[in-house]
Amino acid sequence: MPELLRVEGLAKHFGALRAVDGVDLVLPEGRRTALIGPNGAGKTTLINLVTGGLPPDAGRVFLRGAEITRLPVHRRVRLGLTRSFQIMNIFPRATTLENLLIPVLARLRRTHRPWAGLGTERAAVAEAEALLVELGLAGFRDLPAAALSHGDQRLLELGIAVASQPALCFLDEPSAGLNPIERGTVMELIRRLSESRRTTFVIVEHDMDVVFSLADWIVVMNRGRVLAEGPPAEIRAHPEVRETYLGEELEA
Amino acid sequence: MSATRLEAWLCGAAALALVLLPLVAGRYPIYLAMQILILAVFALGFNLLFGYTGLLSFGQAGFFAVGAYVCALILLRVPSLLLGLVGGVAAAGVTALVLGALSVRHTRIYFSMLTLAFGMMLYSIALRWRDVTGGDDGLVGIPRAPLGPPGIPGPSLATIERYYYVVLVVALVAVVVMRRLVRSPLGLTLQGIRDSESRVAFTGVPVRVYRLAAFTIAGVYAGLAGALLPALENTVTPPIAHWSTSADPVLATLLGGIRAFWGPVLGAFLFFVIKDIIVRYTEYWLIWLGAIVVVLVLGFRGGVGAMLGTLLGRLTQPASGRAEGPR
Amino acid sequence: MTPDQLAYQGLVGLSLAMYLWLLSAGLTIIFGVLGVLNFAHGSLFMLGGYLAYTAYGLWGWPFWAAVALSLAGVGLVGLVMERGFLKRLYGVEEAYQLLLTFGFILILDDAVKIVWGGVFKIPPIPRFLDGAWPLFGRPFPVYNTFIIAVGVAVAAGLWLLFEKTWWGRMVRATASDREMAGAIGVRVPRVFAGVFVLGSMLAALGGALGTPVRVVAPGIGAAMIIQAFIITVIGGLGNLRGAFVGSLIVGVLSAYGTALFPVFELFLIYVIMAVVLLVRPQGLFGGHA
Amino acid sequence: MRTSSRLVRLSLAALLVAGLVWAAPASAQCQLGVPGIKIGVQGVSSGSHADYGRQIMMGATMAIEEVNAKGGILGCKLEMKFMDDENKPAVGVKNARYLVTEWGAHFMYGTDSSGVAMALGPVLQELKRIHFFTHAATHRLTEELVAQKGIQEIVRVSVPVYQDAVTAALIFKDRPEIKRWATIGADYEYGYVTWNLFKETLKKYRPDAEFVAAAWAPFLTLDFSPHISAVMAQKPDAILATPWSGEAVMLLRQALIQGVFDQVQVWWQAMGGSVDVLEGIASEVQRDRFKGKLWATARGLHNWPDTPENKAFVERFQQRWGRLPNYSAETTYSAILITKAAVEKAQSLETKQVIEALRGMKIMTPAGERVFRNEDHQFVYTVPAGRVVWDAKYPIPVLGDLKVFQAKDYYRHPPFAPVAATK
Repeated sequence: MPELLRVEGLAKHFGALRAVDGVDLVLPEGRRTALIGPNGAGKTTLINLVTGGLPPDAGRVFLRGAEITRLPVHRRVRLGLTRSFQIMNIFPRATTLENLLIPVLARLRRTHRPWAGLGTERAAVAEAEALLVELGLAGFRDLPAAALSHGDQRLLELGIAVASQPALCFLDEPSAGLNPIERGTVMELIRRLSESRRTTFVIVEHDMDVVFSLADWIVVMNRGRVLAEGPPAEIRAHPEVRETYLGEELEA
Repeated sequence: MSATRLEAWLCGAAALALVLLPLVAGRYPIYLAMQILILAVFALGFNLLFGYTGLLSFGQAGFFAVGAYVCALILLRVPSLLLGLVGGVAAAGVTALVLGALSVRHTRIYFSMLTLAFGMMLYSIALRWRDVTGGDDGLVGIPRAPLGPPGIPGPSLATIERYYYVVLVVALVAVVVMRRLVRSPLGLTLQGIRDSESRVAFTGVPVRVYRLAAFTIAGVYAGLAGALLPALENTVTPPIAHWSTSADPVLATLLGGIRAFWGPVLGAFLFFVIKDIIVRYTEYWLIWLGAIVVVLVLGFRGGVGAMLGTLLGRLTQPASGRAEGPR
Repeated sequence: MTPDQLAYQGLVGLSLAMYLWLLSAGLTIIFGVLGVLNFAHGSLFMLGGYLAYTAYGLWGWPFWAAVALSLAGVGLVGLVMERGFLKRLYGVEEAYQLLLTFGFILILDDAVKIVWGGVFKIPPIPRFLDGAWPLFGRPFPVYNTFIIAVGVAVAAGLWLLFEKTWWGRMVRATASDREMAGAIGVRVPRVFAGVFVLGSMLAALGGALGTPVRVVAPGIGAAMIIQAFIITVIGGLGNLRGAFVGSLIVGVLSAYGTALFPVFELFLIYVIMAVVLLVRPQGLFGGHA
Repeated sequence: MRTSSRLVRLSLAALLVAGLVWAAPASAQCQLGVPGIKIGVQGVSSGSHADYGRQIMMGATMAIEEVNAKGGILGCKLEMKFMDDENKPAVGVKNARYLVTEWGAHFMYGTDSSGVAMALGPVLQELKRIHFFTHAATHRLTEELVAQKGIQEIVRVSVPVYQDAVTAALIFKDRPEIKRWATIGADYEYGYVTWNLFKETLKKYRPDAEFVAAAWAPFLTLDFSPHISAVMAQKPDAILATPWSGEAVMLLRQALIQGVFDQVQVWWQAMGGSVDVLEGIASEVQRDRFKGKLWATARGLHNWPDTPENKAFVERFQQRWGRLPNYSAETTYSAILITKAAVEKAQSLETKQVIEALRGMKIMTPAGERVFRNEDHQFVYTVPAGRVVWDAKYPIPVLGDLKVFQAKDYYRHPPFAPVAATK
């Protein structure tokens, strides 16, 4: 599998706290990866560093071999790198369709057009509508996103992320605050999307069952470092991982 | 009848009424109508920035003044309103572009303070650069020059009624353009930025550039409104650059409704009507305006526009009852 | 200008700065704790002036008593503003808080017109503050000296209040983290009210002490508030120490400006404000409130 | 039953009212074919200069009451509307438009600030109405806008800046010990032209005079201390100050406590003779804090000229308002008397005819005989300047030790050589 993302010695300190402390990582294309670790392990910070939300103190980031360490967020997105957020991040006042229209238009480089009415953006609208169907939200096309249920909003956010048709997409706890059933739907959707599209997903998730069923590669972080990585079985067996992290999970 | 149809009818009626106004109304109502139209243009631009992009600027008067002063300086030399308008708008646009590039580095209160500083900077220039701006006494005796470009005078605008139609046409065009703009991909994206900057950034949009675009357009609208002023008042003075002038579009928009496209226009109308009506009964009209502001901020942040919007919604199908959130 | 003259002009600037300090101190405290930028703060300054004028100039109260009355009166107005209105807007976009307080400017400006009329008011100078004493070879007003003293005293007082008293610590806790403060048992609403009243009183003090040498008239509040904004921005929004230094900068600068570069004085002050916002948005003393 | 009877009573009342309304116009036999002559008045009536507007309004009201009591003008009653121009040109222009095009004013009066006047002048041509300026003092209003640009609708009843500038020079040219002059100036038209005209005139008589410092204060200045200390740093012998009304009071207070009156020989306070300033500094004058060094001008004085007209005017004014009249009250009062004379002569309200009727007019007013100068529509009359003194006869200080120059000696005369209107 060709290399998609390469991270070399990435580090970020907040005062004394070493949130991310020299992480090296290689993500090949098409491998569904789960990023796990206890709270404060540095998962979200790592995502921020890679996707451009935060400038790193040290280290370099490459996407398909090209360095993107200092690129602004929107440039990285255009190279095929995007993310979703742990805290719900959608456009509450816009309609469900418009929520997807923004990323689609952005991908088509049409967001700057000041004159044409949205109705005339047929290609974009069609694509967004198709995605709505894929998300199972077609029924709410013209409702303000705020009116959707929490679970549907999660689906919508997922939709916004994939609407930019990224090569690599980080999903930061995509099922946060959902009940088991809703969680199931979200994970199912992720599985479907990753099969129907050429998008490689990296998922931060706490529910181990989900992780082990969904991911074909697992990266374990602790105290800002990569503790271990490998296929689920390997990780399950990994002694350090067991004691520092999985231990209590399994007992629980 | 759908909400949009109804809206279209209302707009048509309003436009027609404005066209016919000079036939029925005296010179003062016409003068007042021009003031309203000018403020409406001013406020429309402001609301693109505040209502649609989420940036509260307290420096718009600066661009309003640039438009007014440059237009006035041109009219005092070249008898061509067209040139004056174009010059004023261009100058305001460039100023907004430059100051905007700096301002959009911040959001929220810091943005407000920064725009306040820039606006007052322009004010202090108007006040102190006497050789050009006339200082505290301003520029006076500005002629209401003929419309046409220099050389080809075109229709005379000596009478206020004629100039009224110039202002009306400009204002209508400005409204139509803004209407299209907010419903375009750009408009949608700006609203996205207002609601979630990070989300928009992660769809691959350079947020700051788009903020700058909104800021510049708002500046152009302010400049356009300002450029219409000299030929109406025959005088341009520093107070129009002062921050308290920046408050006019804020108040108008607040009155009419920040969340509704027609808010600024409606608000401009209300602003002057309230002022003019109250002034007839008491010299203390500010206290009333202030009270209205307090009530609106506490009770009806949607402004009168939202009230009407919901009303429209009731009149028509529920699906169109989405008055909240500019569309 | 000779060194003496420069020093003298600087001293004059210092007295200007102290009025600004009294005005911006309150503004800063309120922003630091409530996160509200009170547009109407200058109008409270004006109201303080009117109340002092009424008690001292019209009813012939002793100057001190008049000042005390104006503090009490304006404090009360502040209480009403915060408890009655502002508190309903916590949690809403700050834009609306700005707009609300802007509404107060309009109301107060007309209210004083209705009560005191449009004509400026100026009571006689209290005898014990009249006259001058030699400084740098020229007579320097006792009054300006007095204002400088008051300003410094207030600065010291506030420092003690926030560093040394229990209430001060409570306020600082609230400023740094509302929820946390509430969690450890601070009555946040009370702190908010108290801080707003304190801030209003500081504004009133400036206005009241100003009346005998500066007129009080409708609109002076709106005229002064922007200077207060400049100062709070230069010093860092919510930063008291910064506000003090900011006042000194603006006051002294405008004094020298008047004497040496009158044309650029005003412009320069706004340039400084903008530059600080761009280069150090947290203010010259930014970081901690 | 009851309701019906109430209906009857109501309708009767309505009829009665209707009858009155219908009868009203018939009762006044106005020979000019209008229900009444509308007098639009503007002045600043808010902020530090607000007393001027009030006094303008008082003067106008009193004149109108008196004229109406004597049957109005050619049987036409006068009615007034007063508006606050806030000293802002834009507001002044807006007011004028409202007064003429909406309210229907036949004549306009007042205006304090030179800035407002210069903005208003050109608009008058479009409005086709005469505006009697009763305070604004820049010479450019009459010299440029009337004499050169030919705007006929401008008429000035009050003394222009000549008095503040030229009389000062004429008085102090004879004080050889006063060489070094400085100004604390109003940072706008009025302040500049006063200072420039003063320098120009004094130089003619006193080549040795030096002008050592100038500090300029815009409207809404609250603290003049830096301006005062800035000019005092240059050790002037005398100071010419042009901030007026409330700002003059502030300025003088702040100059006092900076000990200025121990250092200078003369403080020339333009328009310091207006009653609001005199009231504001009364206690200081009474205690002679100014050491007799404070000189001032006014556009008219309640204690000069010693004529029956002036005495009667001041008396009636005090009865009516319980205050001494300021000159802005006198000039506005006289402007309305002038209007009466002109309209009666023209037998018309037409702007053109009324202006025609003003030509060559000589008329007795409280401030003395005013003569209309055709070239620049400036009424010429004599007002002395003087020293601010305490006179037990009056509740407030007055101008005493009066220096009377005939108007012709301190007015500028056409053709006018331009005076710079910049710093």
